[in-house]
Amino acid sequence: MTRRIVGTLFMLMAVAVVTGTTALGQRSATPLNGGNGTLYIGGYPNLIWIIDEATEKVVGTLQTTSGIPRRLTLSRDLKRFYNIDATNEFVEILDIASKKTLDSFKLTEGNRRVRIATLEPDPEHRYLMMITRVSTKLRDRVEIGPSELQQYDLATHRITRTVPWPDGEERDQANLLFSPDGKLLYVLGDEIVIFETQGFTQVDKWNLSNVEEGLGQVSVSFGGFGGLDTVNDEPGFLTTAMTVEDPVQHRRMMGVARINLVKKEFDFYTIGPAGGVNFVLAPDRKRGYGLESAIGRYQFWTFDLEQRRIVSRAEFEGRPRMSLKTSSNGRLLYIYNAGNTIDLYDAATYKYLRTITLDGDVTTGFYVVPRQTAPVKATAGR
Amino acid sequence: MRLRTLGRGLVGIALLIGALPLVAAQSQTPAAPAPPGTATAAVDEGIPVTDPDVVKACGGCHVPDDKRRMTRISYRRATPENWELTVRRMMSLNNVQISPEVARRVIKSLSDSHGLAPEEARPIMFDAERRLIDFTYSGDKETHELCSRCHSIGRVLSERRTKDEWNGLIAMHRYYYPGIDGASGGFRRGGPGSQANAAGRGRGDSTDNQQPIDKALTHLIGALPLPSSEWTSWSAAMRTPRLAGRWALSGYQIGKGPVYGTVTIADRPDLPDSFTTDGRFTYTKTGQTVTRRSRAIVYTGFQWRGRSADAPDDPGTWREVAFIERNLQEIKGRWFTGPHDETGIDVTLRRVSNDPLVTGTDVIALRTSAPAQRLRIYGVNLPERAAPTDIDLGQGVKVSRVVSAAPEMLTVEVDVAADARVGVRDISLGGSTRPAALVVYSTMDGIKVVPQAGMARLGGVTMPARTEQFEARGFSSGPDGKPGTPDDLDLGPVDAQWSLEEYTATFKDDDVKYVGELGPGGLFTPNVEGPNPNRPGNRNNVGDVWVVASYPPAGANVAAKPLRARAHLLVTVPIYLDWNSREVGR
Amino acid sequence: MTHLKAVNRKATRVIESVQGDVVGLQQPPVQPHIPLGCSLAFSPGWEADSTGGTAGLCQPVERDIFDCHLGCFWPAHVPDQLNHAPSCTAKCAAAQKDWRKLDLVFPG
Amino acid sequence: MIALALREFHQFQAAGRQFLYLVPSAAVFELDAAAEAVVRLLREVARPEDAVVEALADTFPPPALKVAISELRDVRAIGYQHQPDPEGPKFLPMMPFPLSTMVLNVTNQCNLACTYCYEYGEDKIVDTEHGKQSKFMSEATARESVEFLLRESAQIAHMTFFGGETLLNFPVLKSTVAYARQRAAEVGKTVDFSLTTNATLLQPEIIDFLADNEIGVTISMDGPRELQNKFRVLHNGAGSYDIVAPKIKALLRRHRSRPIGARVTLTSETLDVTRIYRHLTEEFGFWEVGFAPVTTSPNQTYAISDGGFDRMLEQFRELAYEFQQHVADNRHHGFSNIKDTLEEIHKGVSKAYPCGAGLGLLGVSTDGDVAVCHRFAGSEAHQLGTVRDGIDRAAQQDFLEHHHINDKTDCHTCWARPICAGGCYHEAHVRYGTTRRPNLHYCEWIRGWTDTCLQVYGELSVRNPAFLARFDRDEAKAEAAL
Repeated sequence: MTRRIVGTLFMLMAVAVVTGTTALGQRSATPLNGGNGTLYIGGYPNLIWIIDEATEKVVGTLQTTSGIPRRLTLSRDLKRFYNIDATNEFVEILDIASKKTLDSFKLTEGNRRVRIATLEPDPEHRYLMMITRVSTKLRDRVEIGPSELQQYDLATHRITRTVPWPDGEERDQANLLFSPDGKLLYVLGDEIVIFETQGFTQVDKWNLSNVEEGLGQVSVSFGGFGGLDTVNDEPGFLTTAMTVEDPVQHRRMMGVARINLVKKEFDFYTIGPAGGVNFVLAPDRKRGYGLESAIGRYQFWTFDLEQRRIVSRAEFEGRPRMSLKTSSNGRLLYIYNAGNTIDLYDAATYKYLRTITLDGDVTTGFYVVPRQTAPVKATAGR
Repeated sequence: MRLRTLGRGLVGIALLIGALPLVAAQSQTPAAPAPPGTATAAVDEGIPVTDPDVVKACGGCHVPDDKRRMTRISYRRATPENWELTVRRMMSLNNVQISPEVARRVIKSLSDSHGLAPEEARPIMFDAERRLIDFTYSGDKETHELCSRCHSIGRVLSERRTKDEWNGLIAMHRYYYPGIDGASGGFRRGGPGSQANAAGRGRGDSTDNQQPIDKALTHLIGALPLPSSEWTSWSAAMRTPRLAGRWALSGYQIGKGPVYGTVTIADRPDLPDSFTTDGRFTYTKTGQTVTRRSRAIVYTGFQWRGRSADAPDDPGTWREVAFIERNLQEIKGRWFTGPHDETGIDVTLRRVSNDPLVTGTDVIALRTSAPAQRLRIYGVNLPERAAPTDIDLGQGVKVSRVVSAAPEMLTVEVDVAADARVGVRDISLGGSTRPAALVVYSTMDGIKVVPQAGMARLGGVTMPARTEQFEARGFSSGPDGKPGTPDDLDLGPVDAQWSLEEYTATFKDDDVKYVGELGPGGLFTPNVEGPNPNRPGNRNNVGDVWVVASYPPAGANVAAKPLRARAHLLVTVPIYLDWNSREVGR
Repeated sequence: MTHLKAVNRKATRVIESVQGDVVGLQQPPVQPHIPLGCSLAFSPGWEADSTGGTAGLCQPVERDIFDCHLGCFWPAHVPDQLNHAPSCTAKCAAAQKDWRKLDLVFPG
Repeated sequence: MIALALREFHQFQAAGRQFLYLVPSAAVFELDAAAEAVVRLLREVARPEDAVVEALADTFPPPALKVAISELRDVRAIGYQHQPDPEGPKFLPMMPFPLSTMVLNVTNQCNLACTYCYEYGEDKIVDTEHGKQSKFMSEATARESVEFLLRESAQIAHMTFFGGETLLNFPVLKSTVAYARQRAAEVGKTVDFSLTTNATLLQPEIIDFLADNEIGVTISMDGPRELQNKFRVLHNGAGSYDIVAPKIKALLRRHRSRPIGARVTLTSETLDVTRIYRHLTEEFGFWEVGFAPVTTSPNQTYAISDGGFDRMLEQFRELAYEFQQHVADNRHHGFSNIKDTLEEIHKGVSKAYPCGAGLGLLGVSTDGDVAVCHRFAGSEAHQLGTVRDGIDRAAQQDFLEHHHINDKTDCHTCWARPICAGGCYHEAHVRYGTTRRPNLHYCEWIRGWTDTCLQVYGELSVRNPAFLARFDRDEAKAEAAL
């Protein structure tokens, strides 16, 4: 499970059409709110809170039967949560609309404990790609197995394939993403390795670290606390922060990269010296927001992705261990992680507005799912 | 990493290891039905286990081979404390049912047959003595940083293992704490392309792509192997030390000054290698006399572990950890108490015959050109009718009058000449000499605060608080007149005024208001734990502050600027686990 | 240096100077000497943060009890849910409110 | 990817292993198989890192190759093509630079008339016959020189008596030694003494004086009788061997307090290094023997021609090999040329100037003029002040400015420059009329000889490293005394 890693970034990918933004001119008397989406966040002891964004009230919960939720993965069609529990052994599939557990399984049996680091459902919910590791408890010792990339068939509840790691380099952790049509699987990292999803043979490898001569070493990071979240971005696209180290002066610079996975295009620009900024794409995809945490100094950033520049940066009264998400209408910034509070800030002025308090501590990532007006393009799965 | 964090006991509650069924161990339900033969081929350097109790208690899973070498156990040597940790884990996580008595016998037996040699144990005595010191393992920087992320490096240095055993230890870590591979432990870098190592990667591809834990493993296999010449020779020489008899005690407790007295050690018939002690010692500063009786067990022939014997004024709270020198003439270590073992006396016991033995003095600094300075000399069998000339303090220092003389203490007045040479002095009386007992100085050039890096833990609501005792000590720059050089002289404790100052780690630091109080005697008592509603962001009362001592030099006029010194104090969060070793020495 | 062996004195000095600045390049900024914290993974640490102070610790620490308890981030400081104390936080859903109900655990 | 190319170094083999002598750092590294393969590959053609790894992937594991490449880059043995490391800046020594050795010309007269002598032959710089210079240094000038030395030196000072024939002015030498010792004690410094002589005047009482006062002695001698008598002749042309031989043996028997070395001048007609060495060490018992080709303009018959240099190099190599075998078995060998170069290699000396002349070493003429070194004593063009008025700092600065290795562009491509740095100023002056030119006439010889020394160094680093470690101890002792 990805442990909270300061300075990572994650992205929202919108499948549905962007919800209508409130008319710009009209200064609504009602207090600024985040839009009409729904907020989901998992916590102690075994539930996922459902919060209505407009009223900021908990309107319901999803109960997990397999213990404390730990790593929540929202399917790309925004219909299901795939949850891994705190022991990393149980997977549970919850249908959001009906709030019911569709399926759950674990691979551990007897003294052979199988821990699942991360998983990604295929768009048709037929199977899961998982990174697992077996630890066996023998009579007087334990044996730790290698980390493996495995395909788990949801119908037969069996591991159907183990995919050898690209160029033999074992990875404990990687962000997995299917292409919108489900024909390709991307293993994201500084090198994006691409598998076709029939025989899972490696069809391509796209080394991002030398994208352009003279640019030098590029490193991009995907997914943050709680897994890769691409709700706000176009399908097949990833907008993420990157750092670059030029080969001549070895200076490290920060920039924004828009990656077209399907056409393997890497459109990027640098905007300043490298810093620990945790980048988030706004739903309108014209803006991005950043959160920089240093000891005793916390800053909000706003990026203008069209003019390719930083709109503003300002310090605010933050605290250690914060993570950032934008509201579905892009007007609010949510600060969550560690504890039972979600703080709301005005995205334009960075002013603190109010706090949503939950009655249990948060243990998973946080999803802001905009209201889905248009029917979902991908066919609904089982 | 740097510190031997310690101190996790809960006062007074001798909570045994859960309500252990007193049923003698019979059928351990082995955790896994794997047949005995599957243990990896035993490397022939294992140490056989000959004690039937151990074989009975542990043989269920650790199957002995034809040379009586039990899997895992025979390929490891460790300190008593580490053996206790392992036995406790076997009982808590591998559902082994043995009675406390059996557990203690197993720990004792394995510490004797699979322990560390004196030379191997001496550098890490601080670990067992629960000392809060600034220790950096110089053997390998990366191993130090990796292992001391969670516990002190002392625990690692208390181990000697074969290659397979080190591997087994690391596998245990990764089995029970899966997060240790990732960000929480940093054992592995997660392979290419994952964030874990993107953040840590320097320029371009990290040329050295060995996992951190593998590098540490290679070091440990090389630096701390199972076979060692020290152990081979010590295991031959080891036997129950003959300690019965009278011992002279001298010690020092920070904040309360020197202690002197005597201790009688007697054999304890009911348990092998065990002793009882009956002692009396006096704090020279206050004259307070303490009587103490304790029970102790000696592990591996030189590791003294004692506990006070539940006397009415001392309900079994003081513990004794000491190192018995091979000549059985001297035992040095630390007696300590307190929820975090923070209150301690550095103790030295010296064997007494019937000749006089000088152990030390109350005041350790004598000023030049100062007549009739009162000095008390402590020891045993001191001559009743000592003449001033019998006491020799070296050039320029003359005993002018013997005020009183008793077998355990002499009170004298000393004249120090103006031209007495500045430096460390020995004291001789009746054929016994105590080297470096005193210091002759001309001026006190400054003061120092000890410890230089203190730590206190919030507590008092549910979690035990950890106080920190500071002390201001005078110093003279010594003959070369330059401070901070080897010839500086420590002039002993001085009564300074104490205050706290903000250690401004960030611009809006306000820790001083919340962390706690620093008493007039230099004792810091931390505030309570838990979120503090009237502190911004519900912060706990944590913080780091300067502890400042200021002391007007003796005899200086009021206007003169006082001597000042400071030390760093970290007031941090409580610790929710008590790793105190409760069985060793019982 | 594993493939090159310094033979004369200048070679040793070259390695020292190289390791000096290469190390500077590769490693994160040299960590300050922290005498006290013995648990210093830096996001944040337990006794002390990466600078040796408390400014970087969770605010308050109770906010993070669950992460340390569940993810075994500080297995030597907080009872871990996987092995030693599965129900240590049973009576403490929101640590910032119910921290008084957390108890000291004696591992093993 | 950017191609990797070789940087500047000299590769050599010794004791079956591969070594690199890096320039200009003067660091010596031993390569393992992987690193050596990388260097061999890049020597053929520059290629990017991946290409190197792929080319060698069948013999070495890729991670090892990557580490080897990175380490080679770190020590600047290889680097990115077209991205040379910047030229080292021209640092002039910090002023005032302490004087460590003063060479005192106590006389410019000589009782021999060696035909190849640079002081009297055609190449002489100063006409000492008819010049205004006094023939013998006076007691007063000698004392002023001592004061000058003690003023300009650091804790330890060396005083070398030179001539003409030094012992012709023995009375001044004797009194100067006593005076210098007493004055040095007063100012809390230590001074030690040495002299060079042709041994003709070594009477017993002089030998006793030299032994009792621990004065280092260097004897100028060319070897067995017929070689010695070829050039080292009296004014009437008679050979000097039979005069000096018994005196040298007497000296060597009596004077035990300091090692005594012989200094041989090699000419085209006396080029027989091993035989000379054998004769001087076994027949006489010299502790050390140093050889130097005669300093002369090319048109002299006795000058060593180009072919001569090759023969000389061959003979030097032979004696060097003998030195190596002796030292490998921990036995003393007196070939001093190689010992001095080994010391410089071991310390990794990277010189900006070929020798200490004009910096740590100065020559003083018979009437107290201070010169760049004793070979220029008395020459106006090379004067750097007088013992009375002290060093002319401007002249010294100018001298150092124009003789720095950075200005000798011919040397910039030569891998031996850290040790040679252009060679002896006097040789250059005699050959090219100016001290600023590098001695291009013996570059091949210098490179050949340095390569030999490096091989011996490599061999000894494997077979007797303790011998090399002694250079560290000597230096530590010297530093400790400062």
